[in-house]
Amino acid sequence: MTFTPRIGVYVCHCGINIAATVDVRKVTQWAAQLPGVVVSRDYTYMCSDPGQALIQNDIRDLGLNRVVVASCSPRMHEPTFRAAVSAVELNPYCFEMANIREQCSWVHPAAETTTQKAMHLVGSAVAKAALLQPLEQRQAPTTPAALVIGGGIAGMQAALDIADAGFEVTLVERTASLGGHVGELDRTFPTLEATADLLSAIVERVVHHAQVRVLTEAEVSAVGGFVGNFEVDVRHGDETEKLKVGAIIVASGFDVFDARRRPELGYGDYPEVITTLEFEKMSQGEGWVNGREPKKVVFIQCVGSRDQVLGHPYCSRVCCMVTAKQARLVRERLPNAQVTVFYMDVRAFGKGFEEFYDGARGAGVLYRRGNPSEILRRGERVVVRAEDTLLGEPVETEADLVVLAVGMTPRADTEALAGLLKLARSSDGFFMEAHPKLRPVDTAMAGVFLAGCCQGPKDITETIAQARAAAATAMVPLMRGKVTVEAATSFVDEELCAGCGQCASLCAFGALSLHPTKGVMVSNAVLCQGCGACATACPSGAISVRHFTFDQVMAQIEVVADFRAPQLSVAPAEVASSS
Amino acid sequence: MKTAIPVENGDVLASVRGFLARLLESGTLEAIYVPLEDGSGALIPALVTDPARMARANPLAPVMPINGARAVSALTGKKAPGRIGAVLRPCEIRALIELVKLQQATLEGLTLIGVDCPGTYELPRYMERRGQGSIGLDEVLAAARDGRDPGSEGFVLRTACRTCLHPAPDPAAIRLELFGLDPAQGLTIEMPDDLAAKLGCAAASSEGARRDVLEKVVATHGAAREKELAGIHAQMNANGGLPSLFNACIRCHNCMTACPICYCKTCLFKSASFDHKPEHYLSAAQRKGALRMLSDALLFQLTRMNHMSASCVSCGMCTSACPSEIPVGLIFSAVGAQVQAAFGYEPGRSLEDPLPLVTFQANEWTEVGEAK
Amino acid sequence: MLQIEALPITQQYDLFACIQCGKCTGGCPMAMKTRLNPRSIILRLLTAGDGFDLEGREELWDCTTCSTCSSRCPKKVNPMETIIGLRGAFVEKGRVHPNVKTALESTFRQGNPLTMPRDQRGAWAKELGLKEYTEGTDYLYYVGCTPSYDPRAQKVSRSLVSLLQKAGVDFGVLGNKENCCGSEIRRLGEQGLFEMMVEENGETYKGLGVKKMLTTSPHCFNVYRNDYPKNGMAVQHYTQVLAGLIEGKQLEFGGRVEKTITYHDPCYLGKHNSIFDEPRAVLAAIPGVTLVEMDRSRQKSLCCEGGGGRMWLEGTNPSVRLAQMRVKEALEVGAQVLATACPFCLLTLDEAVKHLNADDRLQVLDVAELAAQAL
Amino acid sequence: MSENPTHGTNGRGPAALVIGGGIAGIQAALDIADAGFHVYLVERSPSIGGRMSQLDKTFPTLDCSACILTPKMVDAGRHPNIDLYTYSEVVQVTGEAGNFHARIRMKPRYVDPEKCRGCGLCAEACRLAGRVSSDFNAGMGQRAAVYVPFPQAVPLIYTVDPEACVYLTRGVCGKTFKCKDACTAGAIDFDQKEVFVDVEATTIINATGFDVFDANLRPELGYGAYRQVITSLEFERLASASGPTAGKITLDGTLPKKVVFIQCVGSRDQSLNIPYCSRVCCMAIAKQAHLAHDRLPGAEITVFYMDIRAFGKGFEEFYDRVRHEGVLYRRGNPSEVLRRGERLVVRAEDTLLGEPVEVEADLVVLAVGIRPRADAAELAGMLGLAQDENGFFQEAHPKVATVESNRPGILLAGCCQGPKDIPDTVAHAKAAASAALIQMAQTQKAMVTAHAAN
Repeated sequence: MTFTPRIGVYVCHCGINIAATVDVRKVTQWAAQLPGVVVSRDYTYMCSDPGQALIQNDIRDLGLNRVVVASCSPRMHEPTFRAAVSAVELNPYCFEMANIREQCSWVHPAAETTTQKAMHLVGSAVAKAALLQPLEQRQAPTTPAALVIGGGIAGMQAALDIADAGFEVTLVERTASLGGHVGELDRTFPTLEATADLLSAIVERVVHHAQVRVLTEAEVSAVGGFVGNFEVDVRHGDETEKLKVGAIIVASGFDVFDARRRPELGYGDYPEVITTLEFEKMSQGEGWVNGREPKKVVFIQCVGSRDQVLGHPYCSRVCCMVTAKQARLVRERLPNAQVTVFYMDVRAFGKGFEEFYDGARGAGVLYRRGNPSEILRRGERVVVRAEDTLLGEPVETEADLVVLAVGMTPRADTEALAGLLKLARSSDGFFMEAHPKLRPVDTAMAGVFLAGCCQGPKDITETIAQARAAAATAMVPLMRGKVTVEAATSFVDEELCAGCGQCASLCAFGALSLHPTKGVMVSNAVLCQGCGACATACPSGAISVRHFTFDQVMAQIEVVADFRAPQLSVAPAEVASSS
Repeated sequence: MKTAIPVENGDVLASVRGFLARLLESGTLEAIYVPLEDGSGALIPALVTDPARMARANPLAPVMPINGARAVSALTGKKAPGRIGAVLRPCEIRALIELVKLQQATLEGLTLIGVDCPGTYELPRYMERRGQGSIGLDEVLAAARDGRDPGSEGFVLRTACRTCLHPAPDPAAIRLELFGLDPAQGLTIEMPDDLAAKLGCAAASSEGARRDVLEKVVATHGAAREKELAGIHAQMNANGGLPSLFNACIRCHNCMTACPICYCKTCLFKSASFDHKPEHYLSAAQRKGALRMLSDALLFQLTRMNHMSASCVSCGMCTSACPSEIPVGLIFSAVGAQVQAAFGYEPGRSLEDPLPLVTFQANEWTEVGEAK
Repeated sequence: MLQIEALPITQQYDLFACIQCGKCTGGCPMAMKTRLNPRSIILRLLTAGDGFDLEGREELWDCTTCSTCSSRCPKKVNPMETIIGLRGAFVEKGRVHPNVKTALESTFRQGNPLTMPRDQRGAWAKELGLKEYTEGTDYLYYVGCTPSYDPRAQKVSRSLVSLLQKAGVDFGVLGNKENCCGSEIRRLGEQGLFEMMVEENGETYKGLGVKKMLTTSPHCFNVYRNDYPKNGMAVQHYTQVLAGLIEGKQLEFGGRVEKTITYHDPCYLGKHNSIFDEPRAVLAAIPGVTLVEMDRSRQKSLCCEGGGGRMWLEGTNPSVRLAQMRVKEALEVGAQVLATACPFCLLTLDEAVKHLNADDRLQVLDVAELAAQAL
Repeated sequence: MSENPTHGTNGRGPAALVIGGGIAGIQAALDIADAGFHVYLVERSPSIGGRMSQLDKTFPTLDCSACILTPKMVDAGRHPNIDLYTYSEVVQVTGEAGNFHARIRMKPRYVDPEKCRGCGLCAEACRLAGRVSSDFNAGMGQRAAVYVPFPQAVPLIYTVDPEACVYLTRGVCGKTFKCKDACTAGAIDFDQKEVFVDVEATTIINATGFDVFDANLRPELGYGAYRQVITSLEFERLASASGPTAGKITLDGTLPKKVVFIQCVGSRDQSLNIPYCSRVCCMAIAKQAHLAHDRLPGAEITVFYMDIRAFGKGFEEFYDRVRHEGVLYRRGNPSEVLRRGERLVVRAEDTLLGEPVEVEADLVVLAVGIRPRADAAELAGMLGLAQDENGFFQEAHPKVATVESNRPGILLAGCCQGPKDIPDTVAHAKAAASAALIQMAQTQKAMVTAHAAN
């Protein structure tokens, strides 16, 4: 028997996010008279419990076999609705989404044409829905082991949590020793605890943990496979080891801003000008610059942070407190030294931070608001030139020690690692999380998670918390023991394929390979993530992606390309407003 | 090394034939791809194994019935079945290299025998003239010697040849050098030392005038190319623009068949994807007011351009094949030149250069992608 | 040049705690009309290095010590005290306004800053037959300088006496033996003299075994409460006493005062000591009274410019007077009476009313006077 | 109290008890449940969602809060491994790590959860419809005495407000119960009694969240005295699509032309013994200033601040954006708010001008800080947890153990440990989940080996 689509259309108000600019009612009515549409409804929040119930009841009561929701970007909610429809035994791939928020109501004024665009989008979704095919989601078992890249505080903490939960962890560190940047610090803020104590405790546990294997002076050289079943090449020394892991945690850390990029501050020219990191070494007993105890110390904040000119528009988050700590240490150790801090805003936001900042001022540290413009030599000393913006006067402050609070920057090798792991980067250059709020440790690559400063500047506390968050998220597939693999994957029409391999070179997941004898390409359904890059590259249209087939996409284009205003005729289907 | 083989009483072709025969006799190669002449003077691209058949070989005739790259692709597949040689013009070699990158051929086990190319004529014109005996190989070789355009009044080279910037077969292991050729000095052939030793070829006495002549040729072609491209750009930017250039297209797809690089087994436009339902035509017509029938003529050209422009070596076979005399080759060259410039890519230069469309550099966002 | 060392001051007043948020200056009533800017003074002290030059900083004498700044500072800095400290530096160098000199000398010699003879201090109460305070008397009523000498303010002390007597409160006074409390002296920066007076007065009260004291003026009340050593002496402002009496039904009103009244919170009662409700309770208890509130009331009350020694100093911008703004605000809410509970406020506001020729519409009265009217 | 408490689902191996159904509690519960362990999620109010559900948009991405939260709520509500106890409180906890016994008190909703379809007929019928101040709307809107806090509530079950309901307060509501008559499902049940449920838990996660600062404690800013002075939370409800004004920023129908935002109200204030920074206000205000700019065309928008703490990913960039939009940032901590005619005037010093300024406003928004829950001490007592000097729950170590409490087996998640923004809260909650998962995995292993032993 031939398949006849019974489509339900559900238009979401998203509160006023959509309803304020799009005539939701009109869209709903228009959709009702589209071919195949059985019911068309609108509701304030489709994603809410009652909204989903609405859809599920219709599937049951009206025997819908295809569902279209017109609301927001599928990125967030497609899983929600797929889950909803499959809960009432409709194949999740029989669901289609029209994005009338990001692609319509949010970017257009409230106007008839905006409503018409919404209609076009809904119409094209309906046209596609009619051609949708149910797809089978397969499950794959997971390897109960994890790989952690980076042996800093983040990597170690993540490794420990996962190992404590009973899974094998391989910790790969490129340098010879564990500890990362934290190892270079003297004391921590705001407790002034010796970093060494804090660190050594963790290193001890990592090194002696039965479930943790540490590979120092090692690097990940290749990554294949997919969530639950990654195959990783780790190069250490001249041999390369193959690992099988179920999850990967990236904790590759950060680089420190090169103060030479702000030449006017004289770093490199004047020995008196050092960075906060160098101060830490000094503070650990390396002794003061050319042995002389400084009488006048100036700290300068935001060097390489909040600086659009140098392409670092972001705040490095830790410098304010690092400087407060160091300024305070100077006052403690050299009670007669004048200590001045130049700042733009003091960002003491963490637990106990504001109190610590109060303490620093209480200890006699002078905070002056202003971003110093240059440092000049004046005899024995250097002089810091700035405006005290609260005095409204330019000032010159003499110093025999100047400490530049250098910001955090993405690691130089971020690009390379991003390539290996197919990770996206945010505009600031750090690795990009799947969702800035609700998925801060996930990435676009299922099974690969972010921990610590490789995702953005963080202090130790936040780094550890986030590392443990990454651990928890990584544990989910490991503990479940299986993962669901994407069903919307690519497939090759051997009749058309000329085996030119352009698709293979474009595939980010190594899912395509040349058949040894047939001379045509073969797609590995488990590796394929359904991104569709192959399909666009193939000149003969030999590759298509399920759920985005040529016919389905053409059907969508047909509707959108029809620039005539959608006409509203009497709706044959049931129109109901449930809002 | 640069060797020279003697030329008996000025008959360069004989020497070439002799050389090719020796490659077979010596067992250096099992077979050689080279055009053979029939009595009428028509040229048949052929794979020759019998040295005797070389008596009819003529890789010097100023015509190119097909671009040999496709033939070599067929010969080699993923690996050449034996020790095979191929006598090819520079544009054929460049097309072949693109095909290799597209995994449609391989250089493994293949020996490229390149020939300096003074240019070719449209096949029908040439046959006509030749019938009248009004053109011979000597004129062509003489022109090559001096770096002149062999063309005469009312009888010009194919546009692609007049505007060719790569008349020398650089990537080939064996190169027959015609530019600056002085038969008295013999025919200079560039070949690997071991081969020279094997065939007992003597080293060439002098460098000869080739480099200067070549420069001159490239210069004249360059100028011609500028002129032609400017012309076609003008038309593309004129009213009607690109579409109007293709108005004469009759959807015969000859260009596609003639193109050495257009390699799909079945063209997308012959696949099921483009057999539209009747309603499609009606709704499209309703949308536009009028619909060209059969549709997808312009779309076909654009799609081919999209697929080929990066790899187009400007051999011009498409133009030669077009019954409507659309300057397909020039249009592709014009568009191709821009695409190739954008990606800093020169098709056919080297296997080392990756295909631009399957490699991605971040800076391409702004340089190639539209500026924000 | 009037160089002083900045560091001792920054340390004494813990100015490093300041984050330069400007809440002090933002609320400062004088900052609106003069150069006075507590925040910037603090920053200049912090950044002065070795020497801070007081030369040309007359605005320091504009401060009325209303304590708006100190009461609102999020970091517990005390700009007001800092300014008083700086005044001290002026005094030490003898660089003070002649009026101030006079006031200080008079206090030193006559026990009051008003250049009035010591032996006339008790005169106001002659015919009231007040008993002199002796050990065991319940309350020592500390009258204060202005209420003792100033004819307008004397009405307040008299009214208060009648109220206390009506309520049968056992209290005594010191008559001519009463000595200036030194509140204004301290605020003028004459710390030395002030300490002397604290010692003297302290001895006196100790000798008399004073356990409970009540004062007419919030200024005296404040200085005894916050600047004197306690010595087991509890001090109250009279409004607190009256409110207590009313609540305890010891004080009841026979008469009525059919007036619309708005109450002006004196700084030294309100902002300094958070006494907002008692004066209002007293007024509310008076039959016939309609209480209305000005927008600026309680913590937001506008200073009358009477404090911090300003009774003797015009300030750098006498053309604008806060007292006059205050009177206008009272008129805006339709009050017939502008009530207060401080002799300084009483005088400054009274003068403002006259200056604005508003006497026909608005009367300035002390809470005690109003209460007495209702007896 | 009923003497024979029913027992929560047992025999499912290790289980976690999560107290608090805000984003922290939801996230922790989901991670644990997704990993295959059982979770009891206890929320005091009628719906999960917490503070985040009260927000309009979230900084710096301007995702609408409901849009990203709702699916998580739905997931939590439907998760096979999560038992949801809303309108319930944990009243007693005994035992120790690996083996806690907790008693949950389910307050009577006076609505049968099995029968209620969430249609809302009862609320329409209620005599007090539109007359009970809605605490979900921070008092900016009204509801009936029988209500769901917001449309996307999970579970979508109505609840009778015992403080408001005429019958429950006065013992009689006219001749018949209007709500009862209106309900077609017969779900209203005034005989409902509180129910106690005992559950066993391997580990407990405290995710009880925070309160906001009571702006009345800064009287000079005129909150309570002037209608036009509102808190940042109230502003969220005004700006929210699902709020009382459906997203229209107005108090009386007219659109404000001059809006002033004041930072650090009840933060960084030692005089109120609140020394700490509340961490979120700077960005919350930047976002609200953006919304005001967006929805009040041509309005003058001023933000008074002391330091702009735009420290998170994309925060500084957002702060830049808002300034570019024309929002005026002035450095100064306003000293007082006064009335001047129809308008208010904010008095402050612009510390960069070095001059006192008066800025007129017809809407003043106070960025109220984050405070510990009013009943934090009570909870601390019941769970045997320590509080820090500011009243938040004390973590075991400020750096390496911020989710562990002083009591083994009891973990902290989100703002109950200290102010956090949403990403930090989610990360913290996931960290707590990690700690919980470790313990549960170990417990399970122990169980298995023990089982194998016999």
